[in-house]
Amino acid sequence: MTVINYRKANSEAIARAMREDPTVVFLGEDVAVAGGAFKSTVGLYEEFGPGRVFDTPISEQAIIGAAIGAAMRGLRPIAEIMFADFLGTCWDGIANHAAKIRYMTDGAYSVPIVIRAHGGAGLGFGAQHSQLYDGLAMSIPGLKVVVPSTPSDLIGLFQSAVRDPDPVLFIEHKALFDVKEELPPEGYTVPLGQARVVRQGSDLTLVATGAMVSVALKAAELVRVRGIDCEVVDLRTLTPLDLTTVLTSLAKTSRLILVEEGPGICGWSSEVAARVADEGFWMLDAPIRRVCSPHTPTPFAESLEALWLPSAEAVAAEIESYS
Amino acid sequence: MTVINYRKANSEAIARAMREDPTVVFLGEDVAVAGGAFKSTVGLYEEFGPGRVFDTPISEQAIIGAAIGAAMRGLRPIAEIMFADFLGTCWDGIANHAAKIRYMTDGAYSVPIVIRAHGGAGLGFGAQHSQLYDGLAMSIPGLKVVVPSTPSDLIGLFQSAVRDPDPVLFIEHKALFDVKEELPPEGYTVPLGQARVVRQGSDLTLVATGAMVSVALKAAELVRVRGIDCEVVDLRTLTPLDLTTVLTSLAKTSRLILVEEGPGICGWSSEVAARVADEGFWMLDAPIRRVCSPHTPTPFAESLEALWLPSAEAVAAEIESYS
Amino acid sequence: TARLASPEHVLLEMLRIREFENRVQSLFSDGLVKGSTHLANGQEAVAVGMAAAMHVGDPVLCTYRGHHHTLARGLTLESAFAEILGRQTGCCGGKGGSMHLTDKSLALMGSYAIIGSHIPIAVGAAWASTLTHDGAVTCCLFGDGTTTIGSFHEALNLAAVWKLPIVFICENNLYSEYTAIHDVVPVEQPAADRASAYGLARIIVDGNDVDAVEETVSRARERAANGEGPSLIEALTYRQGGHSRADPGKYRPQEEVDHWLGRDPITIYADRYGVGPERLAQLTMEAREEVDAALQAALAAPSPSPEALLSNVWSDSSR
Amino acid sequence: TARLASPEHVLLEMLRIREFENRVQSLFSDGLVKGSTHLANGQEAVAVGMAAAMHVGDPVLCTYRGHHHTLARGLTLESAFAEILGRQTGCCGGKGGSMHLTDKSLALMGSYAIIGSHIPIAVGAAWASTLTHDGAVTCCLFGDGTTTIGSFHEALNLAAVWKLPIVFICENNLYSEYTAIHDVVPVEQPAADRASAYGLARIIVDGNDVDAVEETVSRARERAANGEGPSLIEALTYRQGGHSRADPGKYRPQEEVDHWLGRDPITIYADRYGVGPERLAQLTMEAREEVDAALQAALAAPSPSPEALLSNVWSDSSR
Ligand SMILES: Cc1ncc(C[n+]2csc(CCOP(=O)(O)OP(=O)(O)O)c2C)c(N)n1
Ligand SMILES: Cc1ncc(C[n+]2csc(CCOP(=O)(O)OP(=O)(O)O)c2C)c(N)n1
Ligand SMILES: [Mg+2]
Ligand SMILES: [Mg+2]
Repeated sequence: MTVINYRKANSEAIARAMREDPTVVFLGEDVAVAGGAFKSTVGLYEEFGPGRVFDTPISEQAIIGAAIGAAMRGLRPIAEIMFADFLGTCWDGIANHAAKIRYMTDGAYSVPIVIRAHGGAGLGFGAQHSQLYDGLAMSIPGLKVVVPSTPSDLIGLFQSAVRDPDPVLFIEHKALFDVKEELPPEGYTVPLGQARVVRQGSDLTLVATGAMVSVALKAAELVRVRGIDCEVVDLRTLTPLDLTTVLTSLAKTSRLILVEEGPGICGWSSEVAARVADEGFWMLDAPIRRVCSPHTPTPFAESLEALWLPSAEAVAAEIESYS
Repeated sequence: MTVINYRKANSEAIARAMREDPTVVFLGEDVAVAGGAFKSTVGLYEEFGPGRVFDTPISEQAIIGAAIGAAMRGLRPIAEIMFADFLGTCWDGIANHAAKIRYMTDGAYSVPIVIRAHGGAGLGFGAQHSQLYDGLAMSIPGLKVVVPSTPSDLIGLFQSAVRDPDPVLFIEHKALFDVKEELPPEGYTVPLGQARVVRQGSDLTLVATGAMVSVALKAAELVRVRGIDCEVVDLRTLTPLDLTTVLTSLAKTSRLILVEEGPGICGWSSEVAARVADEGFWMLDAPIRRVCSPHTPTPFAESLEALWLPSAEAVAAEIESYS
Repeated sequence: TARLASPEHVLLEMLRIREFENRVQSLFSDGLVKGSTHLANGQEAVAVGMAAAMHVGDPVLCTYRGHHHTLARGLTLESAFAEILGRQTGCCGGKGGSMHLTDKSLALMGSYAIIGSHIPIAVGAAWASTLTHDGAVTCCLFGDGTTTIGSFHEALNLAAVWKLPIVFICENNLYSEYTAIHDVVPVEQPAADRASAYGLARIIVDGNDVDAVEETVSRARERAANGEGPSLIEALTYRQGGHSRADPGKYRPQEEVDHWLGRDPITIYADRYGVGPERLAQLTMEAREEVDAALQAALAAPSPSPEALLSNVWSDSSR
Repeated sequence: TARLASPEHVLLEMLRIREFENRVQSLFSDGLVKGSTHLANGQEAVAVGMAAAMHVGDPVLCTYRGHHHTLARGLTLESAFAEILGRQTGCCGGKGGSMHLTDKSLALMGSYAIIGSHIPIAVGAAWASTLTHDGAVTCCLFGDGTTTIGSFHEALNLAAVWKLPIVFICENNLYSEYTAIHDVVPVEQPAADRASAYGLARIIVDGNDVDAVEETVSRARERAANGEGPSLIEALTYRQGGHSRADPGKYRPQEEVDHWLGRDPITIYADRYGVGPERLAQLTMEAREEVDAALQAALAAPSPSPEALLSNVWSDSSR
């Protein structure tokens, strides 16, 4: 049995994909010789060499473009964008090109790239190094979006992402780097588009992603003493979106609270709420609530950042407010 | 009385803002001497001269950056991004900088810029020249978003946008250029954050923006013969969002259909639906429905683009499906 | 200029492009197509010279002003017309349009309409060759105005640092939309005067001279194939018409227009190889008939099926 | 070097910065602050020389590695410490942090942490001067690795075309994070060898020599003030420590490190003006005491009030 943390799971996930498929190459800033700004790609350059692992200049548009062009010619590039916030510097390549080329060429070309980006708050990095960009990515047709919350999911979902013929944005949460988990036997994968019920419950459904999954679980524990039994769903991928698992849970609980890191406006929680308010309307016994960060940039001060992030206590209070 | 079309309303709106405030300057590609790629800025260079109206190189990042820097020093720049799709090439400047600088400096600096962009489908421009980027913009704290649907609103909202101390993305819909309207007497403005009820009705509420407002009105006419009386709300601005007007209407009708151009996923319609599913839940007699474009890029072929855009018939069918 | 076919064949290629563009213009002015189109009348020599210099299978990426490049590289007149008309038989099934002509079977990796964005993609195509050792050299074409956008800079730097097998061709037609290039760049030659910033040689070629273009591009291709890295070629040419279908191009000084009309690439080439007016007229008729036949076939083709709306967003059917 | 104060004053300024950075390093290693910080040990001369050359009211924009620039321009040690500690009394009320030191009262228009993005903003600041005729000249600082990103290219081109009053200073400290600059640019001098692409002169200065920096920047500022447009200065210097708090900088060859430690800007300056070891030690103590006092004051300051979380997202209260 292997126990591994989320940080090491990054390099392990990439290594497995590169061992399996020789057309997989990896590029990004300081990902090769240095082993990554977060030391999350250590060992890859040593194992796969300069022919498959590439350090680039600080040129996000070129990194994404290079990945797209190589993918259109049969390779399967993995491109790292160090912080998800920097996706803003190469958004055109991702949203206007990678995601649209297949459609615009009616299938002649596809763009099988995986864009890895480190996202999320909680580490005191401030407003320009703490975003997830998950909702923005989810809004783009042609782009798949993965947000793993555990080491084993990270590795399993990553294999599916690399094998997927479409562009995938794979957002790893910086605050989870030290989370440890035992891995299933080698060779497993986790399919895109399947949410995971991480806690069974009958009274209320909590849906979360990334670092908010553990927050939701903590909240579930907090309200358990009050006799409220929550089910917790980890979406794992935002596109494709597994609404079925959410609706199945809702059929049991009739109550839904969505826990999103970041301002929820036009985020995944607004989309899930909107879908449920349509397809799941008759199952609802109460309003759909969202616990999100306030609609502000991420503040730097530790005290403010702690307030900015949804807390288990805030989620618990929300649950009790109408259970 | 002046009757003016939406295209001319563009230059009129800018001219009024520049006449009123000498600190207002205007920059963009081919906006000065040529009068704009859409001829929607004709006459400004002639009236205000090379000291206030500027042609730029093809450098969207520099255009947005220049506007931000000048705004931080007391000017009120209007920056044109020719097609809203190109916002992807300067998204970092808009979302990571213009929108965040005020918060990151705790109010020491503000960024009073207006970014004009021509958005929307229906003209056969294809996948990279037909997007609105409205939902993406709405998700960004610190950025206001305006989507005028008529010439008079365009002019009135634009004055408010230019006077606003915060960055505003002002999305003009290309398909509305030839829409004519009589203007109120000079000097009026339309405040940001106030939706407009464009049609009174008692059975069902339709919410739309931009080019979809007339689609919603047509749909309302189509179902009137069946005795269904729709209220139609034009949001006009997405940030600030006037949910009150939507909820007030819903209190009358108890039924809500949102009509959004573009894939609705994480769009304004998902946010409005999510808010209503929370704050307006007990008013709803039926699921919240959304009529959006399919989750695909905009196809080029006229026949496909017509299918891609929500039509009055599709909205009417949706209305009848559960009225 | 070994790789170039017989003079008459070369002339025919240029005439085919010229006639194609003229027909496209009328399709738009007659309202048969919505949207916009960007013609290359006057720039045919760059396309035909480039097409001859690049080898079969070499990836080529160009822009919305790319009818001439794609046709010169073998895109059939019919599938080009069909695409521009939004028909099912178009090279993109009607989903791309005039600005996005593409044909994978010809390694035409696409025509792109957001300025500069295709240059990094072309760099990726060249990078793939160094990984697969397929011996291909990529060609990436763009305009003079494109030298001021960030993606141009990032792409050239990366291609140079990685010594990638790619030939960049900047078609300097003196304008970006309605703006004269000298109003927006602080150097004389927008591309050539910047080559040194990427450790590249300063290369300028007469873009209205097929032979010169072919020679220059061939040399650049050879360097690339020999692992000597990228080249940046600035081809001096002129857009005989306006920027797009709606633009009469009135902002251009008449002397300038006259000067360049006097340097028409087709006439230059015909004169050089002693192809007289009568013969040229015959060849023009030939080209026109071919173009018209293709147009008729394209016009007869059906629009895309409604199912096409939802197809090929994803490789699988997942939403 | 008229604008420079007495040698001892200049030394004190550099020592103040050096001591400040050393304290910041311990704050992070002692876990008093989360997140990251980027120190400028070894680059003090660029900051002090620049600060002396620019006039009062001249806008200055720098990066996450900007403690030295902001302090040299007058940001108080206490408000800098307080900001880095996330206190209410910080120059950004604790909402910015180590990477974003800003002070409007000093025209310190911000420290930016997304590579290159501040360069177009600086161009806008300079553009404003041409519109308001306020006579100010903007200074924009960035690193060697920043010369490969698109915004650098767009900003320099626009500044040159519009002949804006701005001085660009590239601090070439040989590394971008853990990557040697020569591995990512195809030219010898990342900035200077690119100046010609913007029609600018090739300017290189010893970044560890305060006098040289002050002179060079003064000349550039004068040109700008006279309407002769922008200058791009490459200052050769060295990052004595790692890239950020966690980086020991092991990837740097020892000889290189030794060579540059032997060129410490403070020692160079002290030697030139005959300030001996004892006196230097005294001055260092002076600086250290000043720094420590400021740190104590900053540590005593309160965290931001909870209301600060929601304030200043918007100018009004609209949501
Ligand atoms: C990022 C971006 N900005 C602006 C435009 C609008 N636009 C289309 S063509 C063009 C001019 C390009 O000029 P040039 O590069 O010289 O190419 P040419 O049209 O002359 O072939 C512009 C500004 C665009 N398509 N993309
Ligand atoms: C767009 C973007 N890409 C990557 C990074 C991560 N990053 C932070 S500092 C840095 C190196 C910058 O090197 P240089 O420009 O030489 O400045 P220095 O740190 O040496 O002062 C990188 C890559 C970033 N902040 N922004
Ligand atoms: Mg041109
Ligand atoms: Mg550096």
